[in-house]
Amino acid sequence: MTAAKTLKIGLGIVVIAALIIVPMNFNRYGLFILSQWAVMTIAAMGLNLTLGYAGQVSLAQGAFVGIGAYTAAIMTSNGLPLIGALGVAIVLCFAIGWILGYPALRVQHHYLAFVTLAFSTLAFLVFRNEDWLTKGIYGISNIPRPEIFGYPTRRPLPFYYVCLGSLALVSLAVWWLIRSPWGRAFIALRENPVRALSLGIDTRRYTLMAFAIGSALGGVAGTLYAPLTQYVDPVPFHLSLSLDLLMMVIVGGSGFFFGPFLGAMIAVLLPEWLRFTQGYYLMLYAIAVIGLLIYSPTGILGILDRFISERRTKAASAQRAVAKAKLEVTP
Amino acid sequence: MSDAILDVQNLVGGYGKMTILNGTTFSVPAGSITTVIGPNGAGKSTVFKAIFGLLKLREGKVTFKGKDVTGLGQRALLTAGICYVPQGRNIFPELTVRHNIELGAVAAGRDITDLPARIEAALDKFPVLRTKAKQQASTLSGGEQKQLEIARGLLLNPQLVLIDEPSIGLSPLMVLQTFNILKELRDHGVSILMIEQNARSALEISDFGIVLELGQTRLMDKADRVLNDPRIGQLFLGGAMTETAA
Amino acid sequence: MTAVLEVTNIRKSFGGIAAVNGVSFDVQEGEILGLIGPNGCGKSTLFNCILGQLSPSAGEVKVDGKVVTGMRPSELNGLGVSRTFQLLQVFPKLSVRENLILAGQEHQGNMLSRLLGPSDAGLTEAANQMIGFFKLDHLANEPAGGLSYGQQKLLDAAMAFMGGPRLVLLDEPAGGVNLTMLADLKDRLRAINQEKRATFVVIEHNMEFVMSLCTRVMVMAEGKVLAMGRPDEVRANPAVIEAYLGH
Amino acid sequence: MSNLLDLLIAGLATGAIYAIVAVGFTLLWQTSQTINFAQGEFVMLPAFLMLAVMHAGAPFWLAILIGIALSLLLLGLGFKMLLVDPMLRHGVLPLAIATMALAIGIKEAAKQFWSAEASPFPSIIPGGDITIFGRVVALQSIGVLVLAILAVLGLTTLLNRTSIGHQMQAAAQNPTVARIIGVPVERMILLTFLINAFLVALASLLITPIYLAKFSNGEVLGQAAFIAAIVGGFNQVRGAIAGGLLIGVVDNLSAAYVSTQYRAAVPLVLLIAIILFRPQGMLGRPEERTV
Amino acid sequence: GAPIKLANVAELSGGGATVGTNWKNGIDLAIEEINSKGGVLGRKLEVTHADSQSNPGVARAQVQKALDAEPYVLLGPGYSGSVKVTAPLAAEAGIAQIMGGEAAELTTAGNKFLFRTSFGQQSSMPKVAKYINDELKAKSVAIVWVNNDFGKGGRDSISKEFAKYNIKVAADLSTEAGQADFAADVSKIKAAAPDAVFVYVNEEESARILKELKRQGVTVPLVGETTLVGQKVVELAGDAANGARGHVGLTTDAPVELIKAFRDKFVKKYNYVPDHNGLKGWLAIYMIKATTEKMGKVDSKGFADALHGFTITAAKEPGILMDATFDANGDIDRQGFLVEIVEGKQVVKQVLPKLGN
Ligand SMILES: Nc1ncnc2c1ncn2[C@@H]1O[C@H](COP(=O)(O)OP(=O)(O)OP(=O)(O)O)[C@@H](O)[C@H]1O
Ligand SMILES: Nc1ncnc2c1ncn2[C@@H]1O[C@H](COP(=O)(O)OP(=O)(O)OP(=O)(O)O)[C@@H](O)[C@H]1O
Ligand SMILES: [Mg+2]
Ligand SMILES: [Mg+2]
Repeated sequence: MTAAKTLKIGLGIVVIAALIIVPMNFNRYGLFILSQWAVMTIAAMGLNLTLGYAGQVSLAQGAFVGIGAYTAAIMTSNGLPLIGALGVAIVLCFAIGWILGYPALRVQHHYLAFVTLAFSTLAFLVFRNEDWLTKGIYGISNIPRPEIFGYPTRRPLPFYYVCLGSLALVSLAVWWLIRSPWGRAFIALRENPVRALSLGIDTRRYTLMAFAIGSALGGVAGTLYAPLTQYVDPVPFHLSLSLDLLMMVIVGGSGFFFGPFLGAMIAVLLPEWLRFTQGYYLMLYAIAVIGLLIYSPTGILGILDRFISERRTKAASAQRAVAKAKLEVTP
Repeated sequence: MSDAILDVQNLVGGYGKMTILNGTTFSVPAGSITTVIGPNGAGKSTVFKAIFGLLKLREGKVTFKGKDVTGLGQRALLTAGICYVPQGRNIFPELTVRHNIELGAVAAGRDITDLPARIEAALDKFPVLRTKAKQQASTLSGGEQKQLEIARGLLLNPQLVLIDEPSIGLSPLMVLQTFNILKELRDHGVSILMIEQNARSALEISDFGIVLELGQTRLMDKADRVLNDPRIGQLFLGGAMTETAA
Repeated sequence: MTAVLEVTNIRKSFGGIAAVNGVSFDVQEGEILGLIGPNGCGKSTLFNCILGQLSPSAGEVKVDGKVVTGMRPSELNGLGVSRTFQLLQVFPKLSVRENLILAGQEHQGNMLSRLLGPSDAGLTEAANQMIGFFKLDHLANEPAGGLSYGQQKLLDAAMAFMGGPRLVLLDEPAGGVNLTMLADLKDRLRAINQEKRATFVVIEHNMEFVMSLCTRVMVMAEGKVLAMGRPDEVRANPAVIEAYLGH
Repeated sequence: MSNLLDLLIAGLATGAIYAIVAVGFTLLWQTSQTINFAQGEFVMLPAFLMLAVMHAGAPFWLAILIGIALSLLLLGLGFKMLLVDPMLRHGVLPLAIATMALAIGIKEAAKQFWSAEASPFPSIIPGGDITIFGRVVALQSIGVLVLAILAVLGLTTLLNRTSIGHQMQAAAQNPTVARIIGVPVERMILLTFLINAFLVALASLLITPIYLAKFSNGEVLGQAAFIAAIVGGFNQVRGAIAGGLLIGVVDNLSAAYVSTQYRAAVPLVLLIAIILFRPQGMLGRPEERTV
Repeated sequence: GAPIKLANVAELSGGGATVGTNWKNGIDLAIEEINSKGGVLGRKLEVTHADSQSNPGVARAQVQKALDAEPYVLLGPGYSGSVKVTAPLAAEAGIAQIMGGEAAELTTAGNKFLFRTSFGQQSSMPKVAKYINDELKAKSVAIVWVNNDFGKGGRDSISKEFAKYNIKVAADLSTEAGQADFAADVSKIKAAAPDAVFVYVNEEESARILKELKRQGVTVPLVGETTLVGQKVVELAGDAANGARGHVGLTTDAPVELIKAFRDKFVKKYNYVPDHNGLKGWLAIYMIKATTEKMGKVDSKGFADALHGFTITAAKEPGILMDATFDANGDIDRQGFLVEIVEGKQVVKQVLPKLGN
């Protein structure tokens, strides 16, 4: 057990160190993609909370990334600091996510998917149609990148560190959340809401919380997305982004803490690796995702989970054998 | 041995890597009611699943009427004359009660010509189902659902009935009635293998008793002998309860 | 003695058919009330109406003198009312221990302190005790979904006690539980009843269990109260024998 | 007023298209509890198969037959064996996601192996218009509506009145128990997907002359049909008709009387109200009792 | 010598797939032809294609990747939004970018490295408005536009022009890309009773709206751009297309021999008739060829300067199809046409000469 733990910690340190050191001599493209991975991971973590842990299907996560991105774009291009935009985005997305949670109290599964899908469409149309605020289809360009402690992040590498640092902070917060009793309550919501309710778990409040927190993380991702691409228009926040994020969560392993990291890796990096196949790359990407799900319908971490539970049942089997041995000597 | 309708030899198997059955062995004499008792988690339900082909066995053999039926599909087992009423809730919630019952005969395909008559007979045995025949099955109470399952299971006139804790959720009157139905079936030559935690009542109507523990047969004997075995009573029949219950 | 639970004239109908048709009774503090009746007579529906899982078509429910009709189950649980269900209701992917911690955690501190406090809400010890009592030790770390029927039933009952309830409504706790274990369960219920002054209402079809455990027994038939009284009285009542017990 | 009637008729015509695609959603849900997000692409593809066969020189009727056969093979048998079998046990989401990926795959394949251009597609229904109550209606629209209604009638009868239908539903609602009582679950699931494949091939045949054969047709169609199925009632095949027609009509009316810019949203917002008011959809059945 | 490396980033999937695929095919066709004749200054051309998925964020990543490989010239993207997000990167790297976007503002921002392959909307819309005013004498017009950056740009530009002529906008109808049902839009047009309808949507939607206009009996003149009167529209809409007219800056139907020859080559290779995006891709390559040959060397840094103010004549470089001049902003100037569909055929009603020569 302790050996496994040290191994885990060691592995964690190696990965973190690699994420910090290796990209130092990446070109701009590589850094951009890695930054995108970090941003998408944050958004997917939010969805993983809502969907993976609390079991509430949402097809609106992309819209929250959009709300965050527009908040950042509008505020920073008017000279306000990004950190302020971050605060506004979190509050805004939290509040809207909370409201969006209300239908979830009445409807579930595909009906909930529909309601959130409708919200996603509505958000897209607002981004596109309300020119006075969002500059409509033309989008907002020349979004500045922030200064962190007086240190400019205009170059790709510093900005990558901004994204990576944000990812680290968000990960810590989410990790704390899901191992707290709240996390257990979210799982209860997913596994058996009726029983949860009878155990005093205020499923209403937890449902709304799951939506609100998940959405707020979408907003955080958005506030990073805007300065990353330095241009925001409605197209990227179409329903397809929500579907992509959903795919990341499921493919990574829904309800696993590290699922979104791997899912975002598959969704962001795999297509890039496959680009050498030219016109076939999206087809191959689709086939890869399908193949993966066929191999492990519970996602990449599902494979690991299978392995772990196999070891656990071996241990349990051993316990039984001991009991049986006792039984044979006592009669 | 020759009068055993079902013979279970040295079953080894479980869930994933976990071994639950450790060489379970017993046989069911033809035309008898045989009751399996044992502590929770002993592997009783698992044995039934193994017999009915729902659990992959690592070792062992199941013989029905002298033929090896290990690992056969459910349809084959049903047509051979075995039926299985599992533990817990096993209905099709969105179909009506009548349609639920009718489905009990699908394994026979078109061979059954008297399906309407059989359904009527089943509804006679469980009158509450008749009054609710057009209702969605999910609206039935817990005990009514169990009755539905039993009625459905018997529709094919099986030769061997595997029935897992039929008494759960049934009122005492319904338990009596169900046991009477089982007795009647036995009197018509049907063999019954039953799991019961309501062990006293079950053993009283049984011919044989089997005690299962940790996936192994601890004892197999005449039902009254099992019932009166003091050690068994202490260990598995809640010895203390007898005094207060009287 | 004060009434912990007062139920007045509860009715519930589904599409015109009354499943519960005007039931009134009360339960005094420290009582163990048995609730029996033929299948489909409305026992579970009555529970669901009392506990806010269903909203009754008419009638009133009071807990400790306070009207709770229309309250949500979680609020009722907050008042110290807990329950079990007739069908298995555990959290299949959580381990046995996690199931128990979950069952107690909402009674520890408030939302914020639960977020910031320890991961187990300080309940590991209590959960382990409960596990020990129900003889589930070797299964403590297994996912609850992999337990046998009887084991899940026990876990389900154990969960109802994690929050230190005042009033517990149990729907067929004995179904599928081994007789030896059942004797233990009965002792445990009695102990909790006496030490913690917890009050029980128990639906059960196992007559030995009901008659030896309960202080009073209520019999329902076709949505109405058929009889109410001491166990021996009820058992001897010809109407009850006719409708429920058989001969 | 006459304007309103025009809009209604046009809305019904479009709605019929959504309805016929939506039937697939409700069918798959009722008989296998799966959601196929590639349903739109499933409708897009058979037309390309038929075009390819025609390109190889076959006459239209032969292309139709081969197209349907290929569709049964690929979208029925292949889909069931490759995707549904491994994932069905794991709940709705993995398969739903896999079908999203499949949608991308089919779309890209159609683009890569055919072209990104829209191609005209011959119609088995004469292309003309007819006049009903003084309104001009395209014959093709009527054909689509008729097929949608027939499909729903046929499937409803199959599912609710025949033993096969009950077996299909049983296999979906509780596969383990279905197996225990002898329902050939595998065969039922296969049948489900074969019926779906047949339906999409027919739908493709009727819709493509109106939409033109284009790789991206599935996106709009699939989404509209998904919404139609939910609004109509996901667990009842007949809900598809109601949902489809309603969406078509509301869409037209809102575009005409509310806002073209928010055209896509107005019906959705209205329909959310329906869903919240009647969570099971217009013609759906409430889900089972929970306690 | 070593091949000259070009990089193309275009909308090969997503909403702009048709645009991007045409553009890509045009590029490939031109390069094949040039290479088969010995290349440019004796060096072969080589191009890498990258898909932007019609998403500006992806476009940015791909352009960054392309620029990291230091290409001679950057080609694409076609969507104005994607151009906007990538143009600063190319400018920063000092590499010329030849793109397909038509939004007016792209070339007004003072970017010295950006070049168009077709008229921007700021130069085509005035011609259409003038025609509507002078020839049709319309006093009120209904505008139907597709709500993306292409449609919105056109609608904004022409609205400005209408204001100048005091033409009233009787109805302003936004439609969706891929929209199938235009009944509501047409009934709104009918209700507004304009003197003419300006239609600015993609080819397929043009065909659908033309059919619906005919079904509902709208008879006023229908005016548009290339996307209303192209051969594709005629093919899809049948006789509903008759009477539609429009300004055509670049069309494979132009009555120019070189263009007809291009079209034949394209159809032979790809089996379909290209739209104007196919032409744009082709022209981009011949712009590179002509400019490089003018410079006499392959000089990435000098390319933009050489192309500014350069007139490429079809006489000297037949690949350019029609004489074209590039101004200091990177805008193109070229002959245009006004055409009308008569019995399923495009008929040129008027030739609009180049502005400056
Ligand atoms: N699906 C499963 N996955 C993993 N383990 C299981 C599963 N089902 C049962 N088990 C384990 O197998 C053992 C035997 O279970 P089984 O259901 O056969 O017991 P049983 O004798 O029928 O008990 P009961 O009287 O409680 O019904 C139990 O310890 C249980 O934990
Ligand atoms: N949702 C529902 N729709 C229609 N009828 C219902 C519904 N729920 C319960 N019923 C009916 O109400 C009656 C009472 O059901 P209930 O579950 O309360 O019975 P019970 O007394 O608990 O029986 P059991 O001992 O079998 O559990 C039954 O006849 C049942 O069919
Ligand atoms: Mg069991
Ligand atoms: Mg009950």
